Amino acid sequence: MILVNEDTRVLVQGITGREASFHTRKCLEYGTKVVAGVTPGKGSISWEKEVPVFNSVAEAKKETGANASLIFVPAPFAVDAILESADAGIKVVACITEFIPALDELKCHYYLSNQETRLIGPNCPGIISPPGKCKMGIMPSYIHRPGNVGVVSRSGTLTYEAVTQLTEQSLGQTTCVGLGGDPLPGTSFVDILKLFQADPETKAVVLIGEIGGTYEQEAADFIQKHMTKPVVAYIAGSSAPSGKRMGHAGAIISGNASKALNKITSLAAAGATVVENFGQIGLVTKKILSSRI
Amino acid sequence: MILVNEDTRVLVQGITGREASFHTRKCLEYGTKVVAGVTPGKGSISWEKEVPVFNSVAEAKKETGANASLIFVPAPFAVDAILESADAGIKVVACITEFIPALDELKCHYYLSNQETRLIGPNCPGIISPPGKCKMGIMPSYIHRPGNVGVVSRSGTLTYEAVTQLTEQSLGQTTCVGLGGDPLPGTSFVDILKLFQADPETKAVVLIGEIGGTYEQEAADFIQKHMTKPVVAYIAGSSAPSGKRMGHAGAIISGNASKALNKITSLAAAGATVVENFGQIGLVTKKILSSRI
Amino acid sequence: MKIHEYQAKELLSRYDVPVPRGSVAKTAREAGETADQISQRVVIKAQVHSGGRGKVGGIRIAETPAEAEQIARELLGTKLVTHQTGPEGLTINAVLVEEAVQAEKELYLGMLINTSAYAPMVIASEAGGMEIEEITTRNPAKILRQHFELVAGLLPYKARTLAYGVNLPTENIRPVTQVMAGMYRLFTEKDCSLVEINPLVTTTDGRLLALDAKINFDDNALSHHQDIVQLHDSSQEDPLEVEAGNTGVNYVKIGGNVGCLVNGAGLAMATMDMIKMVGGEPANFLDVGGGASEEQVAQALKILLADPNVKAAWINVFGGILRCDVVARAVVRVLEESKASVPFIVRMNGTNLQEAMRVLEESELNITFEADLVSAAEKAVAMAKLRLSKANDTSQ
Amino acid sequence: MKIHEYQAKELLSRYDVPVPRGSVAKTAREAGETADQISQRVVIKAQVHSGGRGKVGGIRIAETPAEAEQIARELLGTKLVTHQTGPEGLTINAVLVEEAVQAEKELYLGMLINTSAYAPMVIASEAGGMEIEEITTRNPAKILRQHFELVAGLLPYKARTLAYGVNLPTENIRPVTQVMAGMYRLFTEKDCSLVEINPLVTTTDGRLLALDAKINFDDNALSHHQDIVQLHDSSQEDPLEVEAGNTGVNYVKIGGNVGCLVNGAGLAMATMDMIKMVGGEPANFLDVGGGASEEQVAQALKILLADPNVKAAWINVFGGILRCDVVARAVVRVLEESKASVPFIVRMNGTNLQEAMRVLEESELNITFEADLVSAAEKAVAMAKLRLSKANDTSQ
Repeated sequence: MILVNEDTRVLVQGITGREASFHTRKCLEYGTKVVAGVTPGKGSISWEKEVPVFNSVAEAKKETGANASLIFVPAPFAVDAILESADAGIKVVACITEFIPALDELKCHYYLSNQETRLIGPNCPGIISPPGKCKMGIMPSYIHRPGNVGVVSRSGTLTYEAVTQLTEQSLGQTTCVGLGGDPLPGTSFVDILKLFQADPETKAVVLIGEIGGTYEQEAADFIQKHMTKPVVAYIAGSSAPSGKRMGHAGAIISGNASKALNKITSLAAAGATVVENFGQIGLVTKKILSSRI
Repeated sequence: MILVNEDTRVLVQGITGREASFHTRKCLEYGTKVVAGVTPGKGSISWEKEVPVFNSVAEAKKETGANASLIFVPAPFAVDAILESADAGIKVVACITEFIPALDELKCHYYLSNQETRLIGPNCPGIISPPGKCKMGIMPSYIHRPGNVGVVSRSGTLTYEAVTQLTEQSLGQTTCVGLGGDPLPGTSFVDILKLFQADPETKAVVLIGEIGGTYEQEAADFIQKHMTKPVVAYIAGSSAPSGKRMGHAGAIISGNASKALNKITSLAAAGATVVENFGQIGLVTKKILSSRI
Repeated sequence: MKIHEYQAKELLSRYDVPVPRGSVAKTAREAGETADQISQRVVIKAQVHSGGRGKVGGIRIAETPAEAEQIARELLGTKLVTHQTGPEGLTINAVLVEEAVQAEKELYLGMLINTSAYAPMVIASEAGGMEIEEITTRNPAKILRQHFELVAGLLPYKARTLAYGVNLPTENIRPVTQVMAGMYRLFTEKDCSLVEINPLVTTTDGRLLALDAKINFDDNALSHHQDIVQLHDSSQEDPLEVEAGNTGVNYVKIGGNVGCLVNGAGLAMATMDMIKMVGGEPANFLDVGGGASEEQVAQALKILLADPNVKAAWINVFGGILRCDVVARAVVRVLEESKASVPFIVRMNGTNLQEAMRVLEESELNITFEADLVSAAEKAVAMAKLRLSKANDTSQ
Repeated sequence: MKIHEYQAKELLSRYDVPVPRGSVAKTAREAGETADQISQRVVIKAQVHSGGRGKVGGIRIAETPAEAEQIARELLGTKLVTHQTGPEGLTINAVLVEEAVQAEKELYLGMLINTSAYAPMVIASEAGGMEIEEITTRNPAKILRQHFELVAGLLPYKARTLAYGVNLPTENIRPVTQVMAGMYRLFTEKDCSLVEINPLVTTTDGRLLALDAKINFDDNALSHHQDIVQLHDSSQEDPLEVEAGNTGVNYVKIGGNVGCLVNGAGLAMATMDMIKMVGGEPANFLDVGGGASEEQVAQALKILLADPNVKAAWINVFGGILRCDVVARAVVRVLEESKASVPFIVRMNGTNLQEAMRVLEESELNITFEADLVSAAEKAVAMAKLRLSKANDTSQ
């Protein structure tokens, strides 16, 4: 497991919102220790008579020992929420919020560059560690099972598909991390690959990339130099035309490096097993793990 | 000697200006290795047929091996000049320019906080190491002589007076550093005290502070915890009224900590010898050094 | 969001970037009058959201006001087809009438965020006038880059470094650094995703002018910039894409004949890839998003079916927050209402799958259900091919 | 640079900080008319560059427009002497006429650069209404601080932390964070050195209002802000200090009787300190700067001598860039022209000392030369005392 586990004590920023409430309930049902909520102006109430709500992260942390934060606040307030958690010393922050302007994300990145906080997202499904019964995100719980495969991805539903395939092959997961679809993600493939490589429970990694940016090339470089564990990769967007944004702000072909083929070539050259047929990603991972035993 | 010595190869930014030309001549006369000048638009000419001029610091560094910069450019361009040198990998920069807005200095400070470059000033007389025949500033040359006293000060002429007194007492100097009179100096007393403490040639330090800010209190804290060498200190502005700016933007009493008495008390408590009569600073330093031999 | 060249120039001009004298005209008469005011040779430039206009007759020179009026008349109301527009082309609703200038040197200047470096970046090249991709391919050494950050901004020395790097004469160094300073202020104040001046020219009479300009804006920041939203011209976009945007779903027309409706951008791309992998051509990218309502899914489906090229449709949904039964109900509703005859393949997984199956089965519509991803793709492609050959048979 | 309260409020108001209804009046009649428009109890506030106005009758309540006019008539044109102005006081050339509000809670809000932390800082306290030094002394626990930096700006959560910290009711949290956001934009856009709202009040009718405000600007940045320079009111400064500013030298009147003229701010302070150390009272701080011309030194000397309190003058110069002979020539010229009778002590060192000595000796003026710092200070003080006692003798 990486980043979150059975000792993770989650606070939910914006807990009193509709979407946040729904997912807080799901996280609790999964077994996550949701210990606090933060909604400025609502400090003193209790969320559904179960989770205490505070006006500030600092207060929430002090009173409940929260050490991770799940953020649902609207885009105009999201960077403030992230930095509030960082300044309060929260070490893992998953920001679900989408539609944050790129310049705001850039400011956020500069601010965090001198801090220890790991930001997952924004515009991501979050992070889940099935062996630790810790879900800090919006992914459907039931598809996951504890196991030895690490999953890292820029896409939400594509991850759910991949996890479903893994679980169907009786391959459980250590941790699944959604990096999010924005062009300036808080956490990169390389950040997560490092952690999976160092995590003794993780035996193989499934990496799901897409067109846009050069994140997968950087991942390839890291895999070549530092990964001893097998990596099974899929890159979405081989059929996407240039210059059109495919949903995610980050998924846009703006040069050769951002094309799927370039990424596939880099990953394959680095020793990753790149799957062309996405429907096979579970099966391929199974075969690779079997051949290693 | 600290920061500059016989291996220092100085470039002068804004060398073609009137004041810069005058002081470049003086620096050369002192023995300083002035190897390059930078004035955008005048790259290709040669300053007084002696020093090659370049359009950029990067070019000047590449062509001449310059490793320190003396800046004379006007206030609106000074921060750009400082950061150009820092980005080019120049490790010591002395900025003589005065009247730089505080917010610009703040931006400069943030930018430099991730870099190795040591900025002396701005609004300062510069730095001189008599044993290394390296003068990078506007101080009168003839008052200095090589020796074992380090001098660090927020004021220009007051330093010249102090150095004159030292020289009259046959006490030469290792290095004299003018921190400048601005409220956000690039280098603090503590930065320089650290270097003097580590410098084997320096046997005693003369510290000249003034009202405003808490730089001298921070120096006192460092002296108490880390200095084994004797420090002779003088604080200017005992007679200054509150709320009035005494010339330097940094020299203004805005609270108890910024008062001379508070600084004097802190330094004395930290073990520095605080001189009340400025006319005695040379004599007192002489006595202290004699008692140590 | 994209804007027209004339709008980009007006914006740049407000940020002290010099542009040629000229004015936008929406009628031929206006164009003639503008040319008369400028009183010299003018350039008539078709205002469409596309590059490559010159090669297809969208940029023309007029020697006299009468000629300017004539050219504008020929252009206005017609469609311009460039290598970027697709075969439908884009309607010319306005032309920019500008003084014709004698360029000496043509530069490229671009500003965008380099996502790999997490920093804004200025790109400069002395090989201006062609597209940046072309410069990159043909002469990568001619491309200079400087990163900057948001505290110190675009430092003047970095601007100068670029100016010297593109071998500008000394008298143009300061003007071009001022152009970059203006671009930087525009970029940060208006949340641009791209500010491009191509070419920036030096003229024989000693001026520096932005001869063509392109500005794109960060869609996520538009809510802070009502003045920019005003510049939006939906006539330059595919009507189905515009409708999709209003509905709150992501739709991009691709051109093939297998339509697809998916939840999630990654899965939507993977769906297109699969169609292609098994030998088909995807008609579109369509992501209804994570939290779509039945109404939104129904609207999205209507948009999908409005594309006449679509010969088969594949619904590919992983039910999470969006429940499978919601999608099923939307499908049934739209098919029953529209009497659409294209074959439907549904592949679903996740939340409320059973209920969705029941809804589809009870509908008695001709819907093929397929659990496996690849099989679903194959069926969709086969059905589209079959329908296409039938249509061809009928038409013969 | 300082500005008046009414100017500060106008500026704050442009940055969305709410202020009481009111208007500045420069005549009694205007004041009455404004009170009439506001049509309720009003406060008449003397506009001088000083705090502590209330304690000395500079802030008064008027129940009727007639009373407002009467109070304004009493104030305008007179001098207000506060604990900050010195015994001369400052002339009241304008009054601010404002609605009288019922304050419930009085807060202190201040923004400045914390030089120790190299960061801008907001200070908040619920002990508003008294000066910050007083709060610091009497109740330091009531002072809250938040630093911020220039990339992210003043983060809303930090503003909220302060708002909760000063125990504001929930409905005032958002308004007060908006006040801080406005202060921040003003602070950074206009290069302020201080933005202070004291008190910021909540009123019985539920409003949040800046009841008094003080804004200082960074003199080094004024060249970028012509709009701010326009607000400068030299009637609020010592005429000699204004003249010194125009001449380009730093002069601050202190109040004693030993004048001094020095080059360098540090040496000028040390000179004052020495005068004090040997039992005298410095009349002024005067730094002619490093590169002064003979003309500037002469002007500075005239300013020094224009202070009637000065009974002896000490010229203390370390010649570097400023050569000693230049100073000597200026001294001789001024003394010969002005026939000033105050005794002069000259202490010089450095560049061209010999030439300076020659100039002074040849002048045949009554100038005392002294090489040692302490001796020079002692002589200056002794001469001032002698002259003072003589003057007293004469007047008796």
